[in-house]
Amino acid sequence: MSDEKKKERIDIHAYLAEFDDIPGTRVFTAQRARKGYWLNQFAMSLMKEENRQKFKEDNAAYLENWNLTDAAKKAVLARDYNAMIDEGGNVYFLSKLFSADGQSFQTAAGSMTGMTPEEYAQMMINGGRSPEGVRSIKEKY
Amino acid sequence: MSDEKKKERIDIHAYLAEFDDIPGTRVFTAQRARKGYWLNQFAMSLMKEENRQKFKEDNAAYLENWNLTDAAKKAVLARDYNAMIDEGGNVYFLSKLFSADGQSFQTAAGSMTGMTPEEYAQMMINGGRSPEGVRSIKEKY
Amino acid sequence: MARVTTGITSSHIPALGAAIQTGTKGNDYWGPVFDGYEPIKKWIYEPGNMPDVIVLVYNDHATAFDMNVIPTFSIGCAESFAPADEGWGPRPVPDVIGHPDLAWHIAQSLILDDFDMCIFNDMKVDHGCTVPLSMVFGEPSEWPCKVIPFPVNVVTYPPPSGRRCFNLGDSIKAAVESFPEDLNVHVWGTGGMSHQLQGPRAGLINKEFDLNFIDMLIKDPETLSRMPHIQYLREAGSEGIELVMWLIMRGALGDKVRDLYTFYHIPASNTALGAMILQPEETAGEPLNPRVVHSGHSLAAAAE
Amino acid sequence: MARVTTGITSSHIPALGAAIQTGTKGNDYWGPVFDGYEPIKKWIYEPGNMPDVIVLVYNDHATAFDMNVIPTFSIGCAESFAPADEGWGPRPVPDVIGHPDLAWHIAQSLILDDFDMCIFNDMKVDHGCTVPLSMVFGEPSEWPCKVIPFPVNVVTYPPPSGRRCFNLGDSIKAAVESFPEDLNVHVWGTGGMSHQLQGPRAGLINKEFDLNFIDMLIKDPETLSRMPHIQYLREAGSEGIELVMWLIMRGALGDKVRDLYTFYHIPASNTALGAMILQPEETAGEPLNPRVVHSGHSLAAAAE
Ligand SMILES: [Fe+3]
Ligand SMILES: [Fe+3]
Repeated sequence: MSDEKKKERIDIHAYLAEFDDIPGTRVFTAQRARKGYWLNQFAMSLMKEENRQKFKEDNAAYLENWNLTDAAKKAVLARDYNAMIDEGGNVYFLSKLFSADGQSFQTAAGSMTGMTPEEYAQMMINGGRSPEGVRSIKEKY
Repeated sequence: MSDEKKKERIDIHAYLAEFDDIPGTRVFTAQRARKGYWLNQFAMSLMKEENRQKFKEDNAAYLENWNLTDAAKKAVLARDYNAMIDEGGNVYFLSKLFSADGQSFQTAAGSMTGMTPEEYAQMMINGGRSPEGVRSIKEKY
Repeated sequence: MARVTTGITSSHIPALGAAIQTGTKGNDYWGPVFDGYEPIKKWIYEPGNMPDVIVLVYNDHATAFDMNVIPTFSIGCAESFAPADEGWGPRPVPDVIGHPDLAWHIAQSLILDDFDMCIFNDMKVDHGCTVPLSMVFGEPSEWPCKVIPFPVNVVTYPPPSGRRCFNLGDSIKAAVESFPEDLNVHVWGTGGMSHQLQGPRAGLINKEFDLNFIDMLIKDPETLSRMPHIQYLREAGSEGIELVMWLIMRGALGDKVRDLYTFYHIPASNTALGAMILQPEETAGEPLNPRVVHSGHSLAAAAE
Repeated sequence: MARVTTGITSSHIPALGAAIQTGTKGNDYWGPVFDGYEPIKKWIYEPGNMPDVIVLVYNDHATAFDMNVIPTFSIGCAESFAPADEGWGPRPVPDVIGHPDLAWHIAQSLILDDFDMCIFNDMKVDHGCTVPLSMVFGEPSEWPCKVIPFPVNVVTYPPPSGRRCFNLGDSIKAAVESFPEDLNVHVWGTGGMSHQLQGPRAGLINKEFDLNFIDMLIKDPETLSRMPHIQYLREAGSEGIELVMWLIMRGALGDKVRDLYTFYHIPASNTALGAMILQPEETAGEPLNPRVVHSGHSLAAAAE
């Protein structure tokens, strides 16, 4: 039909599959967004001071208002950000949680690496994590 | 630069100017949308039963909650839909008002033509208003 | 593999919903309209014709979206969508049940195809979405298939061009065909035909324009898609612009189609009403008999 | 006639806002970062350089938009936009004052140019929008110019391609040039550079990638715009994808640009930070002196 229609299309399955090839990284695809829907909406609720107060008073009770899986609840209570991301959380949504906790992006990000906050901060000062060897699981480069 | 960038662009001023050449018609452009912002938001508020009740109890008092021009207020109170559209109202927004009044789209549309409801209904049954002569002010066709 | 097997067009006039609700759909005024949809209803309940999913293209009539959010192309990716209260209480029809797997797949595919989609997960649907369902499916206690609501802005100017809509349809087709599950997918284009709901020119109907639009939609959508907005406005009335949404449906059917059924009626309330069944030629079924039905004043004028 | 006179890129790291708020911007850690912005601040307050309006391209970080509405390209057309509460109270900065005339003009023009915009009229702005303003303008009681917020989805996949962003920039340029008023318009592209905020790979920084990106952005954005998402993800970390927004800025400057100033610093919190002033070659001013500044570990490594 039209010229525009003859455009080469990206194969969406290949496009999405490549994302699983990056070490230590979960790309926020539809699949993850759907899984993490309520976890992320819970986190968004912490943008209101009154909700933050309620949450601080009783984390577990507050979480009952949201349609969370047990794994998601457990992850939130333990502030286990890797586990939250496994449950479909996204770091920008979850930032409302660590911000409500008075934590910085650096502390939260560092907590996912298995390093202490000091070790992580020092790694950053030293130039950050090198991409060498962590670009691709399959291609190992 | 790229092929896509060489595309012929529509002249937006000419595009918008043509809309003023249609008899008895106000096209809902940005200019109208901005002018009618609060009038249209007022109408949207009538999608809630509790707001409809408040509005029915006292039209004028309810309108005080919205940042309306005097002309817009007067038009709403008089249910003068042409005047509301002149104030930037759009018929789909305003439909919340005539629906809350229990009026149909036909009665509301007909009320803008200067015909009685019966005359308007009969014109529609007879095949509607002919486009002949009302396509263009300038070209008179 | 999923396939777009069928395109349906339908007006989505709120008065049709009111006629069902008030039990007046058999009277002299509404009878011919509902009669004209009867063959579509019969056809869709025949074996093999019921879709698994409908991508239902419609415009939100200042319902889910107000002046604060005006998205050009939206797609509903939620599990379900409740009927909205448009000022007279919600239409008493079942919730629309979505198909999140396919909806997200289409959303992702369209973005990769350079359509700047707006994804919604919490959205009510208005008469634009539910009236066509009522007209085609009648009054079941739940809709017989899944529905992906696909709202298009045709209220605040500029709406997308006919060309953009037509190309979007082609990308929807490609997206559906890359979905691994074996699904019968319909694309419905709703709204139209000629009508104007506002101002001294309200009540405009243009039968010649409408019949030519139907003809071109079948035979030469490529040319039809290049019609500028001003021509819709002049010829088909200010709300006739809704017809650009039919081009999304048409774009999803590929080059050549067979028209199984065409119904055209003047007037339904303020509007000239059109309803069609189209199928891609390669996989098209038999046309209905009669293949073309005119009624109301459109019939009277034809008989002149 | 309005003109896009300047493109500015800037990271929009929330920790920069925190450093201002806590009065630590002069310390050993943050001092070099704020020093690197000093020439930009000085430049922009010089006669003739202050924009009338900034089209500020950024991503909303799950602030104005949650999982219920995910718009690919948005434009804020309101009179003003308040800073959002992102979990620690709103940033104590002035409201962003919009330019509805130009914003609606751009919105309308982009839709005519086949960009499927989502128009917002009631929207709060997050650090993505306000941190660059603080870095460039300091701490005035009100911002010295109007700002049109232009949020781009880079959170939920797929974001728009680099190519789509680059072409959008070109259409923004054309839209600005068809606005009759005589305005000095900036387009700012914010976010980046390499960083990853999640998972065991958090903390990734790729200096080679970033410096090459800067180089290509100046000299060959056409080729740069064809880089697929996966390459951003592998090379620049999962949040490095924000860099596609720099291509919108670049597309708005035309074929050839002069780089007036480039600042690159490692690290600011988790991130490699880049800030540039670019101008279309035909109307470019003099480069600053020094024209390129590296600091933090990026400097140390360069000295090796
Ligand atoms: Fe409609
Ligand atoms: Fe960011």
